[in-house]
Amino acid sequence: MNQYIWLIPILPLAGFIINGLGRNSLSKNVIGFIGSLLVLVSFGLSLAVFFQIKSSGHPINVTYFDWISVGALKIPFAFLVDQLSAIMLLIITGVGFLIHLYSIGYMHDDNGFGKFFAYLNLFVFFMLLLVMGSNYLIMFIGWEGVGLCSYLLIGFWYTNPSYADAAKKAFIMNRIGDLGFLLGIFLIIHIFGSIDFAIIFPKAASLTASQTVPLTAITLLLFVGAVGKSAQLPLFTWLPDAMAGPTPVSALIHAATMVTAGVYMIARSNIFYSLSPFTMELVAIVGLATALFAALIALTQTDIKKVLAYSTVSQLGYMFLGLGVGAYTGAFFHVLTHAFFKALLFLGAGSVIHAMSGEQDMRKMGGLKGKIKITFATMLIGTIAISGIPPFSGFFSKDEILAHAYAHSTTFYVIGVFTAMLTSFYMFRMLYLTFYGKFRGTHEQEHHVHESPATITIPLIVLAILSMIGGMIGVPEVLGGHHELEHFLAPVFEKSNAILGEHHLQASTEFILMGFSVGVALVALVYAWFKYAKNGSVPVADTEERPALTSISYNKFYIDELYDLIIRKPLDFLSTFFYNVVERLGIDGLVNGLGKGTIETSKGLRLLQTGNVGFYIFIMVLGIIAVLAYSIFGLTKI
Amino acid sequence: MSTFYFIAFLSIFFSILVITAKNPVHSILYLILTFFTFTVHYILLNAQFLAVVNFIVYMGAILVLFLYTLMLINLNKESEPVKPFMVKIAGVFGGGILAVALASSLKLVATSNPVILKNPDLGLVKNLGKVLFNEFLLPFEVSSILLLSAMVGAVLLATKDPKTAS
Amino acid sequence: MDSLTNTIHAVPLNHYILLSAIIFSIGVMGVLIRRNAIVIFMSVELMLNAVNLLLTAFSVYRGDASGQVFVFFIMALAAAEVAVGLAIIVMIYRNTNSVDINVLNRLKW
Amino acid sequence: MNTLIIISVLPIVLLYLGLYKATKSLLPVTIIGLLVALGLAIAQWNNVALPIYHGMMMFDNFAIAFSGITIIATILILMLSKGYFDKISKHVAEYYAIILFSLAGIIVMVSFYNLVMLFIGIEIMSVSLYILAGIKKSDFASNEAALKYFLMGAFSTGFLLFGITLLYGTTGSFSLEVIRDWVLAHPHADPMFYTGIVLIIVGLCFKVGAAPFHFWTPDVYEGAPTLITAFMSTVVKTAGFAAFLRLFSACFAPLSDFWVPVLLVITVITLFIGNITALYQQSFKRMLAFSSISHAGYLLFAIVALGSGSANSVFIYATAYSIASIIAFGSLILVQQQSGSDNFESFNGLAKSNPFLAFVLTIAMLSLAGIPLTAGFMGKFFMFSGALAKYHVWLVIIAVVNAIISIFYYFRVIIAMYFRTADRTELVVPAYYKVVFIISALVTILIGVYPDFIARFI
Amino acid sequence: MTVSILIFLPVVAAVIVALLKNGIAKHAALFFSVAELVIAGLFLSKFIPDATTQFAIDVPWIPKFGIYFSAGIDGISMVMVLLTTLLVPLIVLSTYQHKYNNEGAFYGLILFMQAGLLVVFTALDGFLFYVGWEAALIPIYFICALWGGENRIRITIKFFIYTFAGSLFMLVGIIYLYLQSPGKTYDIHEFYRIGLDAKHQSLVFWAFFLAFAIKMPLFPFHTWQPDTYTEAPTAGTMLLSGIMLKMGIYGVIRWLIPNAPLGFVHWQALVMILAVIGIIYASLIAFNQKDGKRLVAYSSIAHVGLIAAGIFAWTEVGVQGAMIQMLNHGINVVGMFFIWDIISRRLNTRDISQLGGIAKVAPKFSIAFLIIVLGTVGLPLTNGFVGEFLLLNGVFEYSAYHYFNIALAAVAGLTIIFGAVYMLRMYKNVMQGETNELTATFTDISGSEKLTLCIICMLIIAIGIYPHPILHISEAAVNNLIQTIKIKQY
Repeated sequence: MNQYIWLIPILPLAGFIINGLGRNSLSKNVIGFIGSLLVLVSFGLSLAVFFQIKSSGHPINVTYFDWISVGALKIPFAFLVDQLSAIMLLIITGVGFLIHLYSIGYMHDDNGFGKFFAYLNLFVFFMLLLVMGSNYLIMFIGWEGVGLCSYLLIGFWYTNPSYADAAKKAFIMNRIGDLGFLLGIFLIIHIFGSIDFAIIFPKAASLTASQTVPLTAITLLLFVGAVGKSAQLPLFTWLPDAMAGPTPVSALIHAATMVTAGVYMIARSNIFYSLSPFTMELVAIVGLATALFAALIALTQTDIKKVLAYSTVSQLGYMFLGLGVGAYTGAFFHVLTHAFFKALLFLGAGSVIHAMSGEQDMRKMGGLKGKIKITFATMLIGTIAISGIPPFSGFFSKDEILAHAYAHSTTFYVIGVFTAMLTSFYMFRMLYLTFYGKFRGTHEQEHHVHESPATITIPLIVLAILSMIGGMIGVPEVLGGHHELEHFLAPVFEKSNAILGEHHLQASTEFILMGFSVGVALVALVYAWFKYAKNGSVPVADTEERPALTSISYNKFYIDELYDLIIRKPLDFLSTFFYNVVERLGIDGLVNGLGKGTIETSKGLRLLQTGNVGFYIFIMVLGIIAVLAYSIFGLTKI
Repeated sequence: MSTFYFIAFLSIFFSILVITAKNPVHSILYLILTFFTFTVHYILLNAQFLAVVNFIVYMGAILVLFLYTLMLINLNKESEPVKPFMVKIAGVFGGGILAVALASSLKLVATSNPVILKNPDLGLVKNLGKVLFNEFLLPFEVSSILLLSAMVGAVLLATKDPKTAS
Repeated sequence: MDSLTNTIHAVPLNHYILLSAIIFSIGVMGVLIRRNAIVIFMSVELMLNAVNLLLTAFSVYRGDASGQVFVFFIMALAAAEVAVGLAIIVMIYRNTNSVDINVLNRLKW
Repeated sequence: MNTLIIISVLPIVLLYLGLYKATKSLLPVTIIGLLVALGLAIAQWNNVALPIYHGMMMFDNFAIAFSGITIIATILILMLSKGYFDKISKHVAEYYAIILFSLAGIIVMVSFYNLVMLFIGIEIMSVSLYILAGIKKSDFASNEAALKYFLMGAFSTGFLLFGITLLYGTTGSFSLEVIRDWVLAHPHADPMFYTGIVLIIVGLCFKVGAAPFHFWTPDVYEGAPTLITAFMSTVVKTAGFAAFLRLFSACFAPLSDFWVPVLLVITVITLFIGNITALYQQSFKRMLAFSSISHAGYLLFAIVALGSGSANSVFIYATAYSIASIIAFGSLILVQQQSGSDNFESFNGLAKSNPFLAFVLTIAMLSLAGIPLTAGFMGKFFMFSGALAKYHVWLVIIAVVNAIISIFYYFRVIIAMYFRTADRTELVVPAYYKVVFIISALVTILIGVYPDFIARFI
Repeated sequence: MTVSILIFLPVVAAVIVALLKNGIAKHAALFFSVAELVIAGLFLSKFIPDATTQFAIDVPWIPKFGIYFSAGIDGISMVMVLLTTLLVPLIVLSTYQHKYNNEGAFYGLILFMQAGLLVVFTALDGFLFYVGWEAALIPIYFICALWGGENRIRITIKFFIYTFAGSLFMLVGIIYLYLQSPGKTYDIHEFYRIGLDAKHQSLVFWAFFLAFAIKMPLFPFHTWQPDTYTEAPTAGTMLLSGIMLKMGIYGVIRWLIPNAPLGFVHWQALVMILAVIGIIYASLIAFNQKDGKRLVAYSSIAHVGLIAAGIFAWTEVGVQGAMIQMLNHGINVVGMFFIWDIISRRLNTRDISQLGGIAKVAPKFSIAFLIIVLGTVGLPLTNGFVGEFLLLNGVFEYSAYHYFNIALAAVAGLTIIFGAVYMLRMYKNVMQGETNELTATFTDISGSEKLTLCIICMLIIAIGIYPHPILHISEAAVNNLIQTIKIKQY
């Protein structure tokens, strides 16, 4: 298998090239077929790799060529597939395939069909590169590559300037994180002389306590990268805006895969983090804050995709909370389950939008339950899963994180549970607003509502099943499970766990915690039902006044405006200031002033040439006197 | 000895008159007197040949030429516009300081050896002729070019060109 | 003759130099304060004569004839210069009816 | 020596030719005569040079090289005179004769071995130039130039003579050899000697147009007929520096501690005055006059940093400067004839109407500005090298600043020719001019690319 | 086979091309420049990538002054030669759609400039280096001033005087070194052996630094650059930005630091700070530029600032990064200016605010534009990334003061953010959105434009994916140089 491993990323790349070159000449069917099939083959190969690793327990490490080598710094182009990346491979290619399939139906009427598939394939390629890289730089290639694809796909409908802006924003915010990542890489090179995972992690594990100081810097810098990519506070605002892209993109990139790259990266670097408690704490706090913050915003959103977007941010916050409290497996588990249900929810939302002829505002929906049954059913499953209601997948992963959080700090736990309650509330709010009550859209829309074609519904169904049962691979022991995932990933987190120590909660405590979190989720569910399904209350139109708190939430805490005020405006001001004042008047003014000064001097000096012989001779005489004076006084020195 | 100082005084006196006389013709006349004192100096230094040449060439030829030109262009009046007073002051100061500077840079206040006539025949025509036509033959010949050039030039410039307009 | 030459016996060389320097400076002064080109030219002649005198004095002092020969050349030059100079002045006078050097200020700046 | 004889006799021949109205033959005879003189000079190359005629002159390689370059430059300038003097008056023969007299003086200047010869050489040259400056008798500017030049020249001669006299007074001789021996014997020389040096510096600086004794230069250059200006700014300047260098390297080198500061200051003032003033000139001719002052500043480097390479530096610099100036003045004559003005504007659009003329003039300007691959750069390069070798770092930095300033005004011509447009008809470039331009441009490039062939001379 | 072929072929070609008529000159120029590229390729194929100088020529020029026509190619020069010979044909090709007055002169000047550039990049003699340095300047001055925009006269003379000023100081430095050299020659290796004290090295350092800083241009010596780039004809801008500014960078590597290591150490922190300030400063200014060419000009200052910072860090990683980034920057910036040339030729404007939506009407163009943008912002798997990574790493490794390096690298690293900001802003405003009346008329690229952009894009991606061969060319030479200087320092 090892010698074919390169096929996994190369196949989507081939798809990109074929579809990219043939975007105008090939028929849509062929394009869709090629795009999906290649990812499917990749998925097959990934499965094979997965089972090989599962059976052998050894990671696969293959080196291809020297990519950059300067002096002592040698960066090979090499792949490393271990347990962690094997699962990521499955998620990427698996979910990726489903979304490709979905896109065939969803994008069928779009002019840029070929381009879209090319970009999607390219994205898969970069994402695979990200997880397969055997060193940070290859990871970084993928890291930035997915950023590029995200940029391209968000701005897919670039003729709309605000979409183009959203794409730009996403790219730039990612870049802020990337800089941190890059600096982290430099520091790693500086400390370890290499960036190869296989070399540096063992080295790091063997460091003494006093030598771990730089690790804190490294981990902080890497975390900056993760913050950017995974849309954490304070760099999260791009993700909701990224909903400008077509819905499959939101599902694949901005829910299932790319945004979890940050989690993957930290999980990958777990040894570094375990050795830097300060960073761990920070990661947890940032994650928690993000989870809460995004959830609060999601409460009042009216755009169906925006709700999901903030929910994604919030769930990502959960993952970081998990990482921060040392629940690497839990966090990763959540990545997995989140990929299923969030992709499902997005695709479902896409199906809704499709049905509503492009309408995304929930205030104009309602009562769709009976009209698009499959969509409704799958969405319901997804909602339950994300709300953390057993036995659906979200419950297990979320619970594992919360349990670790409890072991770490009660405050974290309380906030976490509160966030879970909010999650449950806004998710069901979305569900009720969309599918229950009366239809609030126009007649045309109502007339037009129909279930989506099979290419759309099949992925929904598959994902719904996965959302339901996906949690089974990580059933904790208190519930009588084996926690397969934990065992499988154990080699990856072995050393970290040794450093952090195992938190073993008592079974009773765990039961209480589970019960508590499920309880609040149910309370929120019921409250939402009363409010939106039973009473049919609808969020107010944009023109009307909102209560202050609602308004703050609806306007995303004015965070975009804040950034505008404290970053963008000052930079723009500096830009104009530098150009008009420093550059034009200052530096260039000095240069031109020198020239002008010389010319002015010339104007003055030439007046010396009066044309008057008497004056000339007078000056000459003065000169002679000066020279003679020199010979009088200068002589004494000689 | 006192003769020297007397003549020196006269030289200075007349030369000052040369530059201060309002009428250019007077200036020339004073200049003739000044040159005459120089001739006396030469005689005192036993440079007889030079005394004679000075007398003939300068006073006889050059100054007459001046005078002649002056008359020719009818400038024998006090027609010269005077320079502004400040300029004159500046000029006098300039010249004065130059004199002082020259004198002090030459350390003239220090005592020095007297001028003693080592070779009484030095300034005689015979002796000078020998030097001139032996050692200084080449410069003598070459200075003919100078004179020739000056002659051609003077003629060229001073003649009225009938067809200048073209 | 002897009596004449004896008179200079006691004159220090410095005094000759001083005399020349003074007359030279008077010449310079003349150049500076006059506007009549001919008078200026005369002042220049004065300067040349001061040099002549000095050369002669040096020549006598050194007992070397070449100084006096040099004077001879200076006189030749003076003659040539006078010829040319007066020609130029005459030429200018023809054009401007003036020998005032302050009129000559079209070439400037 | 034969050279000097030829050049002295040649004008007399010309005067006779003029007398017999053989005006057509004047130029060819002159040029042939000069070529013969040049040949005779070169024939003496590398002969053992001893002072001749009782130590009056010495035709060493230095003298031959400078005679050669001055003769060549004169030939080139005279070739430009075809048809030029006819427009001034009918006394063409006299003009040629006087130019040649002047050249005879220059030959004396570059080969003198006795202060008497120096003096006579300078005076032959100067007196001839006074005349030449005024040959446009009805032209007021020309008159003014002649009188200014004459008065100031005569005035400065006084100082030169005073200086020579003082040297004579201390050393008892005019011979360079004796003076040098005296200097070597008296390391702490007499104050009189020092004053003599100072006054000689003054006199010579006047002749080469160094500040603050430069005032005559712009006015005279502007007023004099352009061809004469060309002669003055090239041949005469070269000769002045040759004489300057010859005197100082032969006699005063051991006393350099004394006179170098004086010349340093003069050099710096000259550079600044020349360059800065040139910047604002509107007349091309006057600009060239100021530029010649600034070049005098650069040439002074060789004397300030007196050394074994000085002669070489001056030679190359003067050559480069001369040939470039000849092109510049030649073009100016043509443009002046066409447009009647010597302003920069009259060069507008020349590149369109006369690409050839514009091109050679560009080369000349680049050379004057000291851009590499032209002779002017080599000249500057040698000058800078020499100065730096003597640790005059600040002098070189000042020179660099000035070189930068100079770009501006030299490029004004190029800009006018190439980048500004004007309606103009094509200028007729006479064949003689073309030859001169081509030779000059080629030599400029040749020296710029491969200076070794000329650097080997001295 | 010596480097003289490489140097003199363009000279001969320049003369030939200059004499040709309009219409033919263009093709001849392309032919000769491609021939030159082929020769360079031959050299490359015979080149042994070690630290030695190969294909050397060494003949007396002015032996009396120790001046030799001495040139040769080592790893560092090889990269520069490649850069020059590669970009010149590209630039010539990019002008194919233009009609210039007096074409022969135009292309002749380009070829002549190429000769000057090649002299600079291969010279082993200080004098020769200087001559080449100026010989490259004259033609570009004329190119810019003859075929430039409206304000060209004032701008180009400023450019000329400014850069000439810098180089004259360098000349003084070179002569100074010559006078100090034990063997009284201009041989660079002799120069390296002069052991001046720190004070004098500082002087030498500044003499050279001024020239190079102006040429690059480094903040705050850059103000000639945006104006000149804007006013110059696009081919001139490409020559300036693509190749000419590398003269300064190359000069730093070859002439500045090795000749004055102690002076360099003394001023290293300052110049690094200047370089980094320049990055931020220029990037910020680029934010709000309306004129596309001017925007690219400022972006070029920022990029060059990073290259400079990488070199001044004087680590192997930094210098190698600079080597490859010089090539990359050349390719990218030529591409970028070509993009703007295409736009301004079609629409007669470079005002970004008037554009928009071009991607819709010109998809091929938009792809090329995007790839060049990505290369410029240094996305992985494009050429820009390799360079920026190494450069930033080099800056990071520079450790004169504790933590200073991290701060410096972080600030310098802002370039990858700011670069993305202004480049994407430009891309968005030009290409995205709806078309307006003006841009609706835009026709997609074809013919020579397509070919040029295609080559550029392929180079961007190829180098990005597999930069190793290029890094390999200069590796030994750079390593050797750095080792030599380090030994000397400590």
